[in-house]
Amino acid sequence: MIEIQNVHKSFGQLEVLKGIDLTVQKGEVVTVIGGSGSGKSTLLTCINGLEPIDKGRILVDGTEVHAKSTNLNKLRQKIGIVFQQWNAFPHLTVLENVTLAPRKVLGMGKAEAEAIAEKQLKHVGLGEKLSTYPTRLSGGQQQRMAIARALAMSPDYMLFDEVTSALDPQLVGEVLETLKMLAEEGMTMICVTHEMAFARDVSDRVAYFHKGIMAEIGVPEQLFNDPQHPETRKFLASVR
Amino acid sequence: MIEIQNVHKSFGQLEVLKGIDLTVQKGEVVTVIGGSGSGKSTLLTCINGLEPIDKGRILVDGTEVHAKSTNLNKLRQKIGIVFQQWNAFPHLTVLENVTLAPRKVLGMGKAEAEAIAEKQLKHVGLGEKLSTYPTRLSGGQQQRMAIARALAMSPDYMLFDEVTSALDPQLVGEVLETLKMLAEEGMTMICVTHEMAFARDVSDRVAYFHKGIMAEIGVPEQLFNDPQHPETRKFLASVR
Amino acid sequence: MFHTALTSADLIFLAKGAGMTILVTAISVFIGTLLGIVFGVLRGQLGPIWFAPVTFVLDIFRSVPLLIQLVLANAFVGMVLRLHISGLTVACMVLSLYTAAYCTEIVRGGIHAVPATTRRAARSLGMSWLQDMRYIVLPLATRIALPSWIGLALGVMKDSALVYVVQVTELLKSTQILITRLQEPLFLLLICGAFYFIISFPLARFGGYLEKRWSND
Amino acid sequence: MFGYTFQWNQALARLPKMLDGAAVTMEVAVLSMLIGIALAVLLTLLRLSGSRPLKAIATTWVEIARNTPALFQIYMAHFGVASFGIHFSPFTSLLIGITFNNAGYLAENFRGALKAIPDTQTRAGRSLGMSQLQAFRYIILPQMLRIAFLPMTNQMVWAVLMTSLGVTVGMNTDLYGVTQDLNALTFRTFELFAIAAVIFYIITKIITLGARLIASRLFRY
Amino acid sequence: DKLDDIIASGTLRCAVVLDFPPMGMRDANNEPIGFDVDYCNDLAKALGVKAEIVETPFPERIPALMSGRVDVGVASTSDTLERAKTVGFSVPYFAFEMAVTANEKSGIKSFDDMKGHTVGATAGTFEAIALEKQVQEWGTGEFRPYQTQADVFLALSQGQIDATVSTSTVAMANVKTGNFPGISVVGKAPFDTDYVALFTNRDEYGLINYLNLFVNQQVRTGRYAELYEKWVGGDLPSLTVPNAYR
Ligand SMILES: Nc1ncnc2c1ncn2[C@@H]1O[C@H](COP(=O)(O)OP(=O)(O)OP(=O)(O)O)[C@@H](O)[C@H]1O
Ligand SMILES: Nc1ncnc2c1ncn2[C@@H]1O[C@H](COP(=O)(O)OP(=O)(O)OP(=O)(O)O)[C@@H](O)[C@H]1O
Ligand SMILES: [Mg+2]
Ligand SMILES: [Mg+2]
Repeated sequence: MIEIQNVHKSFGQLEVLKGIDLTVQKGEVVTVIGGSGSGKSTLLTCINGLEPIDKGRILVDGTEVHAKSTNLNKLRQKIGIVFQQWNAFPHLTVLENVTLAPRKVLGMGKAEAEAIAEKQLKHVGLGEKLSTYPTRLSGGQQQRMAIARALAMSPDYMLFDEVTSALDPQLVGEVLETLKMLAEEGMTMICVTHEMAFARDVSDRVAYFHKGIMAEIGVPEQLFNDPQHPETRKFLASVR
Repeated sequence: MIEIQNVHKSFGQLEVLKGIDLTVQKGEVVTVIGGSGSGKSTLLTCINGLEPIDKGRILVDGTEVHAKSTNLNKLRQKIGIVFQQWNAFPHLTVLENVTLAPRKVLGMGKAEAEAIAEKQLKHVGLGEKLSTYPTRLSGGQQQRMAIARALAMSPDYMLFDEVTSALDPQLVGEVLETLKMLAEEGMTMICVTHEMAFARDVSDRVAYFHKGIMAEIGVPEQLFNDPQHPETRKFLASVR
Repeated sequence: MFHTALTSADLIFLAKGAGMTILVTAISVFIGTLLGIVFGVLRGQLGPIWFAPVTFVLDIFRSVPLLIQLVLANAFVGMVLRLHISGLTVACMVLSLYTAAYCTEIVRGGIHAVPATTRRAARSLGMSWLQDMRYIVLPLATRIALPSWIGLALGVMKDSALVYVVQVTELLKSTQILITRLQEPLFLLLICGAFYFIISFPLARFGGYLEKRWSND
Repeated sequence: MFGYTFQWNQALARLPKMLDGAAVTMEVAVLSMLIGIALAVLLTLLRLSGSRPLKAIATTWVEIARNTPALFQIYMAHFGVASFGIHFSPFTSLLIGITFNNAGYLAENFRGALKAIPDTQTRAGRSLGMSQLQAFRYIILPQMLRIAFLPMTNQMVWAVLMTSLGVTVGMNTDLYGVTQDLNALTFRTFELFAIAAVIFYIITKIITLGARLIASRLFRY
Repeated sequence: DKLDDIIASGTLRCAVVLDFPPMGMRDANNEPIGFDVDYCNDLAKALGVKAEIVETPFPERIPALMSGRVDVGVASTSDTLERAKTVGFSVPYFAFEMAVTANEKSGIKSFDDMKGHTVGATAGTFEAIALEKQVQEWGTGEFRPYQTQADVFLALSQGQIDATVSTSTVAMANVKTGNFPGISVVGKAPFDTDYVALFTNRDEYGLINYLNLFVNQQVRTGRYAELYEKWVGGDLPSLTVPNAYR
């Protein structure tokens, strides 16, 4: 369970998160939508402790992320995250990209790590590309590799930050399919996305962010068909 | 008058122009359309002597372009050319870009050159940008500057090589408008373009190039509505 | 803080050495840069194949220790050609060619970085090759090449410390001579090092600044 | 043609000795590169660290190495530090001098290379649970070394050339030192140094060609 | 030939090393003085021409001659057979005894005490070549050649090397300057006497012949002894080798 309680966060003068409250249950899929700069990415990076927060607290399975005593490296092993920019490690093959963390962080042996990596890569449809370098992959394949890389750590939660935004339109589908599959398998996920159809299909709940505030949250049917907040209405009108 | 007679041209093994014949009368606007690699750009660079030719000849107002005795620098003063890639001189302001050639090539005084340059820049709608550096201009503005730069030499002929291909869609219009204006003022022009609407509107004649051959030439109505050559038909079908 | 036997006459002696360092550097960088420009432009005109012999010779100046170049040049001029040439001249000749070898690459890179399409545009406005070079290539290539050129000039200044082998008393040699007399090696070496540093550091920083500024726009 | 009779066989007879010298030269150059790279990585880390004094130390090192003559650095390593009663043999002094120089220049190259690596790379590593050091070691460092490979090759060539400065601190077993000794014996200055020049030239060519080979093997992405 | 050329030109240009006291050095007014300088002046006087002293560091001596910048070397040059393949030597005009100078901390009291220590000398000199060979024979210790005599004494006073072998004249002169604290001359080195000769181009027999006679005359007339007393002092070394022609 991820519990976000009254989280505030500023970059210098700019207040990016202005008191966010959100609880994500095990097995739940929450999508976050909202305008550019509304703080969606920032929230994700706060959840896995890549960014410190100013006020409030975030608990992951009861562990406070930003407590001094928390071993962040350990915590992050159970929170996978995939970013908008493809973050393939270009100097490693696809297989090595995926085995690196299991081997160096979890201390797994080579054979075991490769077995897991191959399984995850097959899972996302990259079983044929094991010894290819990422620069040879399409953007969509790189994103799927990044997903496999996160899954190889057997995380309990997955955070996705606009994983399709930087992709050519014809590559978006293959990545969304992968996310859908994960959701169906019961992974707990927070997805920031601009793909409304995907949000509607896959999510248990959809949250709308506006200027650092979670303006509205609800099941997809309600939020998309009967938005309460005027900003939500405006936003949905603009993206349709 | 530009007379192109049986021009052949190869790059190494590759024969790019395989005997082109074309005469462009004073005041005429000829557009050249055709698939990628068909030799359109090559023909233009042969006309102003930037590329040597292998066989045949090109006469501009009776002067043979590729004769040894021809002073190419002098000849080029009466043939303006604008390329697909924006070729602004990045170290000079817009005004300096336009005055450079009149001053250094024609030996014009500073005041005179600037008067002409300002006139031409206003003409293409850049009257406000005189002391801006080209890197601050949009692609469309850069192309219009390139046109003004060529016009400042008071050329008798203008060659345009896909001047809108590298532009964002919303910038294409402003550049085509400028070309149209020039055509209406009676400038003799050869335009290579992929903009069929423009070709239809502005040209006196349209030529279709296919693999180094001028497969067909005719007035726009005829060529677009009743193409004779099977390749022309195919090409037109593909671009519509 | 220091008690030193260093006299004002010694300081003048050091200053003379520093002057010699600067003189040798200035002459060599000047001639070497001119040569480098000529070679760099020629290479662009002739193409890598026809220029290969010159490339080969210049490469030697980058592949053999400067110390050996100086000794060899001195021996060649003196013993083989039997010319009466001062050590300063030999030093400047060698360092000039040494500079030229590196400068040629810098000039070539600078010219190469000017897009062919931009040069085409200039030529099609009726500009001659020379005008294209003068008004388009020179200013654009200079922006690209200047930071590396500053680095090269400073490199030559530092390497000029080796010309002592052909009996040119430059800064480091002057320092060594004073060390012999005064027996204060650390103090004197620090003065000497500070001198190089004071000239080199700000210029190197300036080069870095130019590089940053010009790569931004 | 010249008023000088070349006696190449005289000089060539000494070739084996010079080749021994070349081996020592290579030894110094390779050692100075290996240690230099390690130190340069360390300097780079120090410069990345938040700590001001550590940053200052690293920056000072880099700037002194880059802004004073290598000869000065080597002379300092022998006669300069001896003022503190620290004595290094000529070999050690030369090695220290060149290593100091290498580390400074390489650290600067590494810094440039780091700029070319997006910081999302570190982020990606950290979010997989890697520590800062692990992210640097397994993700940043290999990419940095690749980008800096060409400058590293150049530095290796310079390291070889710099060994010739060892004579100023009493080194006489390297190629230049051996050549100078032989010259004192025979006075065949031109022939001996010409041969030394050829050996140096060959060494540098082997290095650049070898580097190209290694690069094509190592960097397949 | 060259002899005629010198007489005709009215000047004799001598290569002299000026950082090698007391053979060649500069006085307070930067004027060259020393044994070699006087010797060159004498030679010029004998030829009836003006002397011109050309400062020439050790490694420059041969190139200076070859390039015609000087006519004769009066530069304390050891007359080795190797070198004689390149230049023509006269009979010896001076002979050096070799002395050991040691850093007092090293405890070296004689030549043999140097065994196992780090020792040095000026690169390329007679004594450097001989000392390096000796160190190799001993099989322990280390030999370091430095670029100049000055560096050798600097290294010696810093304790980087424990002892050096140099010509006794140089050793005395350097210790006397007081520039190098903590060093002293501790004894002789049992090397062959270092005979040094005048040199000129190998094929200038006429000039070499003249130089031989001149050296002989310097000894005969007592001028050699006079100069020795003036610049060095002490026992006058013999310039002849028993049972040998030259
Ligand atoms: N490291 C940072 N330093 C300073 N400002 C930052 C930083 N990261 C983000 N910001 C600012 O915080 C605000 C929120 O950024 P964030 O990336 O969270 O928005 P977002 O909702 O993800 O937008 P988008 O849909 O464009 O990705 C923006 O104004 C951004 O400029
Ligand atoms: N400088 C050159 N050297 C070698 N080949 C060239 C050169 N310039 C053009 N070509 C080749 O000549 C052929 C014709 O090129 P050209 O640029 O004239 O075609 P085009 O009709 O303008 O095509 P596009 O619509 O893509 O601009 C192409 O195959 C091209 O690769
Ligand atoms: Mg975002
Ligand atoms: Mg084209």
